Amino acid sequence: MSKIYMDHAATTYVKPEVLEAMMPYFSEKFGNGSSIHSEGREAKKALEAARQSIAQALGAKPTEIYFTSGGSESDNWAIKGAAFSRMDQGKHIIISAIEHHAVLDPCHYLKKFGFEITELKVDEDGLINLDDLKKAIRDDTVLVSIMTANNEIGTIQPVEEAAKIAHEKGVLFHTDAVQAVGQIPIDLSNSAIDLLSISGHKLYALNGVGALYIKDGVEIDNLIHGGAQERNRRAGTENIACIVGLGKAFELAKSNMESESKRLTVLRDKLIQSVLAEIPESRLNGHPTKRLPNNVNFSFKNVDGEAILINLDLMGIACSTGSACTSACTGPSYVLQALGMEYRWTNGSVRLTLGARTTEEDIDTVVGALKETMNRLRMITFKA
Amino acid sequence: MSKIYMDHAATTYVKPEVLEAMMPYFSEKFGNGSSIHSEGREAKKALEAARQSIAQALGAKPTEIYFTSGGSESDNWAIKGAAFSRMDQGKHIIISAIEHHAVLDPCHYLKKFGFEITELKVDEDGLINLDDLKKAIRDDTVLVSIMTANNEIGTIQPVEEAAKIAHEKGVLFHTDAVQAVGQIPIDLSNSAIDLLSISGHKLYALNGVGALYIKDGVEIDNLIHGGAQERNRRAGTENIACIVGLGKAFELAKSNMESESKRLTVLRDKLIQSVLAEIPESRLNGHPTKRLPNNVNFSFKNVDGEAILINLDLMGIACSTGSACTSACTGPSYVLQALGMEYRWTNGSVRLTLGARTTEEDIDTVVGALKETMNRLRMITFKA
Amino acid sequence: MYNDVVMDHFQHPRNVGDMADATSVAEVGSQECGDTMKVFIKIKDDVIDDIKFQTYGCAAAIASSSIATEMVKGKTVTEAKKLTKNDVVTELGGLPDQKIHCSLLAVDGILGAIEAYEKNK
Amino acid sequence: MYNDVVMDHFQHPRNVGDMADATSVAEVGSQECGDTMKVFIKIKDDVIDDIKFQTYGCAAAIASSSIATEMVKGKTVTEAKKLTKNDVVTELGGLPDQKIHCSLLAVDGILGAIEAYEKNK
Ligand SMILES: Cc1ncc(COP(=O)(O)O)c(C=O)c1O
Ligand SMILES: Cc1ncc(COP(=O)(O)O)c(C=O)c1O
Repeated sequence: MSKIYMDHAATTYVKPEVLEAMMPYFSEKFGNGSSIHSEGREAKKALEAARQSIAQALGAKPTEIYFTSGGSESDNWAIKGAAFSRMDQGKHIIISAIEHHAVLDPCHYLKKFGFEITELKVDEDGLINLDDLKKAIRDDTVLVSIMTANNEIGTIQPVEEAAKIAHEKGVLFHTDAVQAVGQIPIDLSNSAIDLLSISGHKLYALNGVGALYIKDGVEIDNLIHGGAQERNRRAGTENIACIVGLGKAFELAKSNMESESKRLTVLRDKLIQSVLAEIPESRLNGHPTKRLPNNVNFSFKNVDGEAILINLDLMGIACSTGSACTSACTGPSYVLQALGMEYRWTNGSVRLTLGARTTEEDIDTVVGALKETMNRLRMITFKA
Repeated sequence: MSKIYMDHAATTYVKPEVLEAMMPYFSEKFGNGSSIHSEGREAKKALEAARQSIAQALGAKPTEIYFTSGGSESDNWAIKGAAFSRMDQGKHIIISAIEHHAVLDPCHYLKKFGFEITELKVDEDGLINLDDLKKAIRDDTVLVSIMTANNEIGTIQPVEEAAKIAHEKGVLFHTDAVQAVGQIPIDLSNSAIDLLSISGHKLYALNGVGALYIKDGVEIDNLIHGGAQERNRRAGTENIACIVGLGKAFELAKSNMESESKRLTVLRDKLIQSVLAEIPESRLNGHPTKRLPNNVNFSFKNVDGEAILINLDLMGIACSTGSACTSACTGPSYVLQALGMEYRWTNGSVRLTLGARTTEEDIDTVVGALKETMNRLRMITFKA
Repeated sequence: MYNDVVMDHFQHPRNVGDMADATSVAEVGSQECGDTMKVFIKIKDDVIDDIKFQTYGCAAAIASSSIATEMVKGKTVTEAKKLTKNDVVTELGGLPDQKIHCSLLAVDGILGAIEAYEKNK
Repeated sequence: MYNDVVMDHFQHPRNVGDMADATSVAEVGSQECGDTMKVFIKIKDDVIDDIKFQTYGCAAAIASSSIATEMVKGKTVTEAKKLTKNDVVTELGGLPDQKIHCSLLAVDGILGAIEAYEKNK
């Protein structure tokens, strides 16, 4: 049975071109980027070339790109770094209610240091309201953080407008772009965004590498103090192989983003339309058009998400669910709950995220598998 | 010209066996360890197997090993996590004067939050004095952090005794074992050490992966908040390939530590004795016997470290210097200064760190190259 | 994640369905989880002659429902009333820690139906 | 890190040594760096007829010393006194940013020797 991987939002495989670019840096060109001997200088050169590729893909300057260990570190650095650097000016932070845990949790941690957090509500499609943001900004607000696109439901937020509102009030603006980078165009050359988080393993580079964009002139506290790497802002011997891979992944993403995002949007919409037409009591979660080209998120009434997932896995389809019964019974995902749906809908959610190898045939197979699964499970279920 | 790499303390190459173990996790078994589909479960299994290998090599329990992005993150997590978790109890931290920047800098950052730092002096061999430690502990001391072995001069500290002293006073004990792990035996099964930092790229695994040992029952604040990875203590999708590599590196280190450390000690001592005998005005920095098997650090009077380094590089030998004129003229390394030497000695230092591929022939070549270099440079120099 | 017994009962649950001539019926739900179950039993001479269930819930809840109904079918009411969560988990060959509590639903459902029968007797 | 000109002057410094019959001698040191230099000059008819140096310092300091002594050799004292750090860096084809200041040592040394000569004239 050949497998269909539809969980690219969780993690992507490493593209062959990316791995090929990384290979020389494991055992041959393995120098420490801070050393002055020739091995070290070669490592340094590769590092700066990768920084250049990433900056170019984002319309940023190379001096604005700082390498990290991934999206979670970037988010933590941005949030805590901004907060701690400005705690004399105020202790209020605004985020959306559907931020990733890597933004939510550092914010809640900051309460220990006296910070207050305002969570903006979202509408039934997952969009924030810009008027709410305007009203929420206070004199002591030091940071606004709104994600570019949501990891569960794929909804794309009006971050540029939100950043402008924050800037008008002199407040820093961060966006978690982990899911958006490589999928939708991001141009920071004329942007009000101060801080932007990136993770490698969502765009076909390896896990454990990411970056934080920090606009030139924006000062935030370091998160990882120590060595002078990353112009004294992020200590730790650089992960050259993975960084080179990240650079390559950005180059690939930039060069084929237009065609690939069109291709994925067609497949995505076919999957959405087929399922909504062919499976009763199904609905799409997230915005119908303002959504990532690769993201599909369904709810099926009266069926448990985990049960769906296991059935699909047995049929060779890997995807994920927003119902949280996997770790402990804490109920369905806070993101789906924020959309205002009932339990019997939120708990029956399935996220299918497409990728570079997804074909039209895969879509047909998945639609068939979903139909079969819902039929099976709805025979067993105690309907509400 | 074949190159001789003598900078293993800066970073090691990735051993072929390690790379081989990593390979399947780039593009095939690339699942997210938190996913419940079969790809995710396979990733999770590999992760736990690596944790098991590392725990076993250190005499720890698998539940005491937490993966991080490297030594710097582990140090920052240990220091800030311990400090912030105990700031109600006190705000005093004790470290040695020759800690790595990844320990020094987070400590100094904590001053912003009201913490006080005591730096213990070291003797001319780089050893701390345990009586000094006893005297330095106050009622409001919350953490003692002493490195297992120094990265520049290789001196091995009496950390177990230091940990016992800290424990007697109810104070947490952290050790930065980044340079020691894989080189000298570490047994945590009966140890007073609460927290211990590990970095992959010092023992033939890749850059950008490391671990923090946290003794069962020891609570510290998280550094990277977010997803539930690492039992809710370190967020971020796990870097499976690199972690698998780290596990393999520990297995290799454990299986050949005895023979390899003997082999390196012989080569190390040959290098030391030859240079001291054959090059005038040379001295060994660090303790003559309580030192890492792979570490040699010389000072040559009246010669500048950077100048030596460049000469050696041209002769195909990669090593490093503790004179800091590489980035800005801030003078020689604080570690060498802490040993109480004059400028004309501290500034002429060279660190040569041996590794798995170092041969006796390499040692002879290096001795010859050092002689030639000192002759050349001492002809130019304005002697003090 | 789940063992073969659990997977078998999840994929091929026994005793699923409803029953027109049930002696008694119970509906139970776990507040904690949102999982719910409806149980139909037919009792003849104080023996559980037939049993059917419908369960809304995760794989563990469905598998527990299936095996628990098998365990009590053909037993006397007195015997069936001794059913515990542990019996169900043991019969399944174990459940992941965080899923143990899901087996409670089936026990509650079966005991609920028996209780309803005894009340109306 | 360093260009070919710098490397050449570092590896093969010109005018290294001392001079028994120097017209004047200067010793200078950069407080900042700990680098030090000793310069010997022989002056004939107000022209720098010969020059020698000894430098303790990094590659940039040694290369600057070498090229700067070449630059002033054969020049009149008046011309030589116009030597600046920028001239030296330019002649070297550039230095890494953090090394620019190292070229100051050579300029200070040469100007120091000239000053000593003029004082004693
Ligand atoms: C003693 C010591 N601590 C910490 C570190 C930092 O480790 P990493 O480069 O993995 O962040 C190093 C190495 O650079 C080290 O030698
Ligand atoms: C929106 C979002 N932010 C942050 C993260 C965290 O990224 P990482 O797994 O690289 O730490 C993720 C992915 O898990 C994400 O989807």
